[in-house]
Amino acid sequence: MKDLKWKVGGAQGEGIDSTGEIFAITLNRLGYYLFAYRHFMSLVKGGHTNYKVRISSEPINYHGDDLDILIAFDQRTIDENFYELKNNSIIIYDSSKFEAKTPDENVKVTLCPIPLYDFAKELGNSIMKNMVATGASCAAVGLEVTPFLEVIDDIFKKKGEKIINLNREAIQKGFNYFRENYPEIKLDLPDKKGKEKQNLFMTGNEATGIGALNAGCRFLAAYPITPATEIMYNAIANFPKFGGKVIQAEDEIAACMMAIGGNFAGVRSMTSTSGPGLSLMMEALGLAGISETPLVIVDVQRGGPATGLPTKTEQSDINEIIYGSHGEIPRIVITPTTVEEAFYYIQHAFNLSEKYQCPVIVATDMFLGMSKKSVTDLDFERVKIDRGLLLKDDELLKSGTGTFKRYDLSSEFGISPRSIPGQKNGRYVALGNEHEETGYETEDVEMRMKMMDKRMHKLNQFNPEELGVYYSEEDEFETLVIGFGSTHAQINEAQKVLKEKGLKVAHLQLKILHPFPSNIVKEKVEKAQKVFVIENNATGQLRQLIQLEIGAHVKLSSILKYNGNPFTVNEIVDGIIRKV
Amino acid sequence: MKDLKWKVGGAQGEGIDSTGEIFAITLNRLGYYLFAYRHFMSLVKGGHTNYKVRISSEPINYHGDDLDILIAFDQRTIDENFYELKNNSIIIYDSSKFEAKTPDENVKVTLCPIPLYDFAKELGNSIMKNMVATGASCAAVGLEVTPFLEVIDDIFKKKGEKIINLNREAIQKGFNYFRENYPEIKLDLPDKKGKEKQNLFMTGNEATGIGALNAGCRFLAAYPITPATEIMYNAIANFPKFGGKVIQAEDEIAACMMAIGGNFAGVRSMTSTSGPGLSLMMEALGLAGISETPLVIVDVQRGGPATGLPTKTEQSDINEIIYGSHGEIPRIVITPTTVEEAFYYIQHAFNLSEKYQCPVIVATDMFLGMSKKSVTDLDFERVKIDRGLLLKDDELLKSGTGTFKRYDLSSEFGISPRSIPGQKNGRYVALGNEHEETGYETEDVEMRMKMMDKRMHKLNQFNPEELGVYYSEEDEFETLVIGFGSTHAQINEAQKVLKEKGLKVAHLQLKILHPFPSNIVKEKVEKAQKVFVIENNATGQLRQLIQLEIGAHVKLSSILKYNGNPFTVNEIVDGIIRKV
Amino acid sequence: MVILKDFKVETNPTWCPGCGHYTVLAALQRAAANLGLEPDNMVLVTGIGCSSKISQHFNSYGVHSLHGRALPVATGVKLANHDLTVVAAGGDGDGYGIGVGHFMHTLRRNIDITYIVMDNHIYGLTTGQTSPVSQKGFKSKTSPHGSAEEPLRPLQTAIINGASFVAQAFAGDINQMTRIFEEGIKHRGFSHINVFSPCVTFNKINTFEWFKEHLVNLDEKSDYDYTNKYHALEFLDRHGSIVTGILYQEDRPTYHEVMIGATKTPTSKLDLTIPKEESERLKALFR
Amino acid sequence: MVILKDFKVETNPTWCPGCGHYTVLAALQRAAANLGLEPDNMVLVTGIGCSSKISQHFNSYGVHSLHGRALPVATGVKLANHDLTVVAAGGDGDGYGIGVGHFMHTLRRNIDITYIVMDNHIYGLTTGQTSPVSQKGFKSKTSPHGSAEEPLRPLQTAIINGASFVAQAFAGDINQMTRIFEEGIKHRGFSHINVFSPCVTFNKINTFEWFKEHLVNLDEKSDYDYTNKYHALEFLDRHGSIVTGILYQEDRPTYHEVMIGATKTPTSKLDLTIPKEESERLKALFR
Ligand SMILES: Cc1ncc(C[n+]2csc(CCOP(=O)(O)OP(=O)(O)O)c2C)c(N)n1
Ligand SMILES: Cc1ncc(C[n+]2csc(CCOP(=O)(O)OP(=O)(O)O)c2C)c(N)n1
Ligand code: SF4
Ligand code: SF4
Ligand SMILES: [Mg+2]
Ligand SMILES: [Mg+2]
Repeated sequence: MKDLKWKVGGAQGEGIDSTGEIFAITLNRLGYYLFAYRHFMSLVKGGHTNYKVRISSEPINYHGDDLDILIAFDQRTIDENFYELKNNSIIIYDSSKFEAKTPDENVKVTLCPIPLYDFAKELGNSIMKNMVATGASCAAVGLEVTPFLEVIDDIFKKKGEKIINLNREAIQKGFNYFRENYPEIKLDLPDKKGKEKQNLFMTGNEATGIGALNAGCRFLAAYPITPATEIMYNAIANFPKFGGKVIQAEDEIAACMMAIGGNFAGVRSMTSTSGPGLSLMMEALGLAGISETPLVIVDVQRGGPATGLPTKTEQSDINEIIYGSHGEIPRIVITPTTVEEAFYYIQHAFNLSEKYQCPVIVATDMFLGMSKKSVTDLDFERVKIDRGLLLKDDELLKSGTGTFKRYDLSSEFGISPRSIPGQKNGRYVALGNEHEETGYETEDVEMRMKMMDKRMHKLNQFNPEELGVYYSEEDEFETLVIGFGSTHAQINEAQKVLKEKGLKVAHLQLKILHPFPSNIVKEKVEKAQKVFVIENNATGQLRQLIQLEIGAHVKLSSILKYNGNPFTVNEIVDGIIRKV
Repeated sequence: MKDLKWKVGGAQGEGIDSTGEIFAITLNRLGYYLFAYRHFMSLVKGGHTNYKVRISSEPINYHGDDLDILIAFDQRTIDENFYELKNNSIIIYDSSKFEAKTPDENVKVTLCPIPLYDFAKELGNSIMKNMVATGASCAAVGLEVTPFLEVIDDIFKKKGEKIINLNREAIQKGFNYFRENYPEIKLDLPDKKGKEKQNLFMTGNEATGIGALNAGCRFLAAYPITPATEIMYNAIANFPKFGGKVIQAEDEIAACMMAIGGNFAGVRSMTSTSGPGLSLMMEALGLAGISETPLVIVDVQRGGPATGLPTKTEQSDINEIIYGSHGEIPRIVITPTTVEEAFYYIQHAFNLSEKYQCPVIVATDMFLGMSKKSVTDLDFERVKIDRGLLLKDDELLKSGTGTFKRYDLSSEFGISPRSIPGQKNGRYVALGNEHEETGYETEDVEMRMKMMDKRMHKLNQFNPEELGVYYSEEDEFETLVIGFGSTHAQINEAQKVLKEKGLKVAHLQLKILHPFPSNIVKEKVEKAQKVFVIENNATGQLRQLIQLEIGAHVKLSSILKYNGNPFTVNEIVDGIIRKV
Repeated sequence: MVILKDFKVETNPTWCPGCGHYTVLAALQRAAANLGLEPDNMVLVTGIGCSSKISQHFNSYGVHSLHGRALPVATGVKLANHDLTVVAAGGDGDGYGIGVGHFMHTLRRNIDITYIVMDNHIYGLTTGQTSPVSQKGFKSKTSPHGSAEEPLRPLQTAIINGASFVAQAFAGDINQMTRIFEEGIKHRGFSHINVFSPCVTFNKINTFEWFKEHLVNLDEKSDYDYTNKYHALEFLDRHGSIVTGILYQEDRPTYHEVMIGATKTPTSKLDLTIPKEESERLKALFR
Repeated sequence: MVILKDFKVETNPTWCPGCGHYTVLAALQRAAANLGLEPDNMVLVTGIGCSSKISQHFNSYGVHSLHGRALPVATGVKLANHDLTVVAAGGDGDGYGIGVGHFMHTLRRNIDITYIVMDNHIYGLTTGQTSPVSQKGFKSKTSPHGSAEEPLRPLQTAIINGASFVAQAFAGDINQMTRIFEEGIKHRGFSHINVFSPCVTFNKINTFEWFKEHLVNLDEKSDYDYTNKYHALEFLDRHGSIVTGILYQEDRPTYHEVMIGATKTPTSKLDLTIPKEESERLKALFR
């Protein structure tokens, strides 16, 4: 797989993101497969930010370890990103602002100074330096300028002719300058295998939002929090067209309780948040559990604990997601691994939540949630809406006017058919206290045991493996690498590298953590001589789950990263090689 | 060990509690060892309530499986408690209100009707029926009436002569009636081994409150919740004498944050709650963890999930206590097993919290928190206050006026000395974001790793076994029984029964769950052929911890109870015998 | 025809004999019957407390949720199906203590629900602690020397922050209370009704008698103008807030009519299928 | 002698150039210096938001706590050591959104702290969502068609519920703001100071200019009576709350003077040893 990696960096608030966006959107439209990763800090202006795009001829889920082209608006961008640059890479930098210094002479890097700022000033608006840089990038990768200009037309449609022309001019200026001054420089793009204007370019958060919509979710209650707010924006933009409602709640407790209310009243409802919000939802989670009300929570994990690293990625909420809330409830925990899966798995989440009448938590993370990739297609038909045991009006009518047994103990697998408000003969009280079959509060010891057993055994018939485990299908292997969620792509690439180095490596990626897919994990772990568990956290939460569920303590070894960034392929390769 | 078990039951709001109290206090003063258990429902009036007292010649921590004397104010009391009655036991009941029916003819029970209500009416106040019953109880166990009258004098001192005399008369009436009508009935009390007026009679909650006070805790912020509110009452009654402050917060989030503020400002501060409150504290817990602010939380567990069984006991918050809060923090989780330990361990909790600058959660439960026992003595000198690395004024003065490194990375074991507001040269910001040594917010990847490592490794030097594991000291055994917290007494008694039956049983009781006392658990589990883990919850949270920490999955077997009541000895014995 | 009985359940409430909450329940049942509401079309959402148990004793759909959280649940229910009559209820501890944040935000949104607070100036279910509206100096287990805190003024707070219907009733006057409930339920928008509902077990100060002695009945003041906020505030102030009647009412759009995604059809009744052309349109947003 | 520099830290704030929060910081530093406070005896407690970062930029002890939770932490600090000057600060989202419950309860207790809300009518740090005090119709990423909610009225709410000092300042007038901060800090009891502190990046409506145009300065109204609650409410209403100056002040005991366990000596300075006779007395309570 040939690829090219490009990055633009500068101070927050300088328009770095939109530079990246325009570059990426154009290439996506041309039919390249991209993966774009945004790095930013928890402050609004100033601070270093960058936008990296990896361009490939095949679908990819990771932005790559290294870098071919760096566009630098300041020296800090060079300093902070230099380590990524390959030999024979180039740095395009704003020579009207600074004289670039390269921190390491051993890496062969070509410096391409361009007076970005000055050009922009000439055009009358310093923010245009971004477009000049985009034009230069276009030239550097040997593309024609037209498709970029078309993207400009589209994006700035609403802003009017003047703005469009200014942007077009800036791009052209950068393009021309680069062609003229660095005619010898052209970094080859990989083959273009996708059709033009075919692939979607979207984030995990966007896929989650659209997936929820397709799942029939028509109510989102949420409170703003990085890196989950985008889900809310997406819902605000797209739910109304389908009669769906979105409310900005006063806090996450309210958001979660509203979603419970919505589900109780028969609308598929969800809330989206990140760690701090999740912690605030712990009591509500228990209410959904004991009252057997469906509930979908999306946790876009970020660096913890507390406020932690609000704009960085981590996979460290797993423990709280699985074990949080006092007392004991059934729950399902899903961890999609790609943008596409963010779309499909949120749909499964709604189906499972209504089928098992229990909360389902979808745990993604900032890396998956906010990174953008080229998606070949989304199949809106693949996951059918299955609303579980919702009673029909006539079924309820037939049942007579006696008190409705919402928590009927004789129900198969402990899942009792639900009614929703407005339905005749279906009245009941959903409550957080222990209760009888009718929902009436009880402290009776027998009833308590029966209700606990009913709830806790509901998931016995659910086979988590059906939902989500990726296995690389090696028949023979010595080393097993296990991960969950967004680390999929890097582990996958690492596996290839390790195989090339002659190691017999298999890869197991979990997409569901609770109920735990014990059978397959057990089978593979038993076959392995050594097992590496790869996680973006400090305590090895998945490793602990495996120990708890499978045992095999001595075989397991953790490779952890918890500095806020996603794994590189190299870190995984190195980590494994050092220990096998 | 000879013992006698007595119980009084009736409708909530009828004064059942005070009947039990007066009976128990008198016996405690006489030098008997008691354990008293309160059963009540989550409503204020009506509903069945009872108060059971077990009287023994030795200190005990459990109210016993069966019953010798039942005082019944209604038929429901007989129906709900009959199963406990031994052969040759007696029921004293209010014959002015109902005609007692015994549900099982096979149990030989003597019925002693007494017109309690009519007597009370004669005295002009129906509530006096309780005192009549107390008098009858006194006669039934062959005691003289004088000590009871003395207790009446003490308790009603503030209410005046008239009330005292009324109560005295009522007791005398009950006593005389019983002596006259049932001269042949006398159930023997065990030998009295304690000194008169020596033993304390107190609950786990009271011991927690007094222990906290002795630990130097001078600030409690809490929100009312059964079964933890008593800790707050205790603090309100006793802290002020020592300048300590108590605030009823607006909710549990505020309570926990206030306690963090108090600790930050140099006062040992705590909050007390039960499950629902604990769930609300999850975010705050993380703040204490990352900002390295000491914090003590007491969780008096009750039946979960959500509102669950608010007046029943359970040990089901352990998972949340250990794994709750998003992200990763160091914490210590202590589970005292007796009222005495509730006193001593809360003191260790404060010492550990300041020593390791991390949250310490003390998890008791309603059974331990609200049951009352005769305590031989409390040693106020045993646990010395150790405030950990609190910098002295002159140390800070010497340090110069440069910025204070609150999170000094060079500190031994990662524990950096603390300053408190008001101290010169100690200024810093405690924060929930990742930070540098000075406390200033950072997103630097190196610093992030160092700070995470600092925090997560702080407890490496702490040996949890030193703090709290009970082992029954068998050299040889086949069966190992493991429990934690308040199940101690029943497992202990069960062990004796099992030994009498010829089983080789050892008993390990954990008083700390996190960090996990792996060494001793591993050693004992390895020696055992079969391990039973006894827990008041539905999912076997301790068993899971053992699997995670030790492995040995196949040896482990759970005996669980989650109907809201504490274990009986028999349930444990039976459970084990059925499986070995 | 719906009759009173339709709103009754078989089991008896577990409140203490004489508790004010009984009459609140009865008045709500009467109001619902008088308005001809369908029990199947009503949802009563409560928090946790003695008062909050009312959702178990009232025969409609119900959620007996978490302490302090009735309002967000009620909001969720209403937005999911605005054809439902949604009533939220709970105690003063529940609504003005732990739940006061939700109170503030729900009322300013003008969600079309009726919120009944059964105010006994104490925490009943947890057996008698000071509540956020207990009078200054009030003695309880948590304030043995008398409360040191200024009580909150929920009615005034509601009026000032945009509640469109604010009233107060008294459990000792079931007829007025029933009328107020009817008006509150009929009102389109957030109706805040505080009901003095004495706790006969733990509050020996603010008893039925005490309220009877102190209460001023707005129905007897013919010159009271309930469309004037400042009039209401001043009146409450003058009478130490011990007033019954409709204090303030205003007509303005309710939230589900103006919120993001507002629809005529209740959300719960919408067809969920996404037509092919719509899925293609959605995908096109990302090209 | 303490000078202005003592309240400055070495690192520069990370706010956007021109953000109102800069002047709030400067005014607080000036006020502290003018009052001759010791940086070591001050604690600045904040929540989370751009505004809440002020605790990192002000040279005193500080807690940069959790979103919405500055007030309970500040309460804990003050009760632990009432000799400290405790200032709580944060944004409008922090204080009136997620944190409004704590606001209500802290003010009615009259905890002796100064609470500065840097109100920009928007969520800044999370890059521009509608806040609970955003004007009706305000457009943002979460209300693209304009906010459908009535904004909260925090000043009025504070006045009505027992705050003993209520004022409003404007980041565009550092002198008045400094004076108000000084008065607020000097005031014994809860001081609520709302500061209009424009977010130059995300709020293009409520800009410095906008405020300058609309603001009414109480200092210029010689007949204003700040001891009269209803005067204050009416005045705020008349001017759409866009007023600066001290709106209301009242002298009453602060919480730590009257609470359970009140002491003259700060709690943090108490000797912790329990004498033998006291431990015996404690034990005797249980015999
Ligand atoms: C999170 C949480 N904290 C505390 C409690 C305990 N609790 C139950 S009811 C209640 C107060 C009830 O008072 P109020 O709302 O005034 O109702 P009342 O019983 O007086 O009718 C409290 C504190 C709880 N259930 N959940
Ligand atoms: C529990 C929780 N929810 C959400 C967030 C995300 N968050 C951080 S700051 C903020 C809003 C800040 O707005 P404001 O308080 O008005 O301060 P400003 O940035 O405008 O100064 C939010 C929602 C969080 N940190 N914690
Ligand atoms: S305790 Fe008070 S509020 Fe609760 S039921 Fe009894 S009288 Fe009513
Ligand atoms: S985003 Fe707004 S509030 Fe935040 S620093 Fe920038 S201008 Fe100030
Ligand atoms: Mg109440
Ligand atoms: Mg703001």
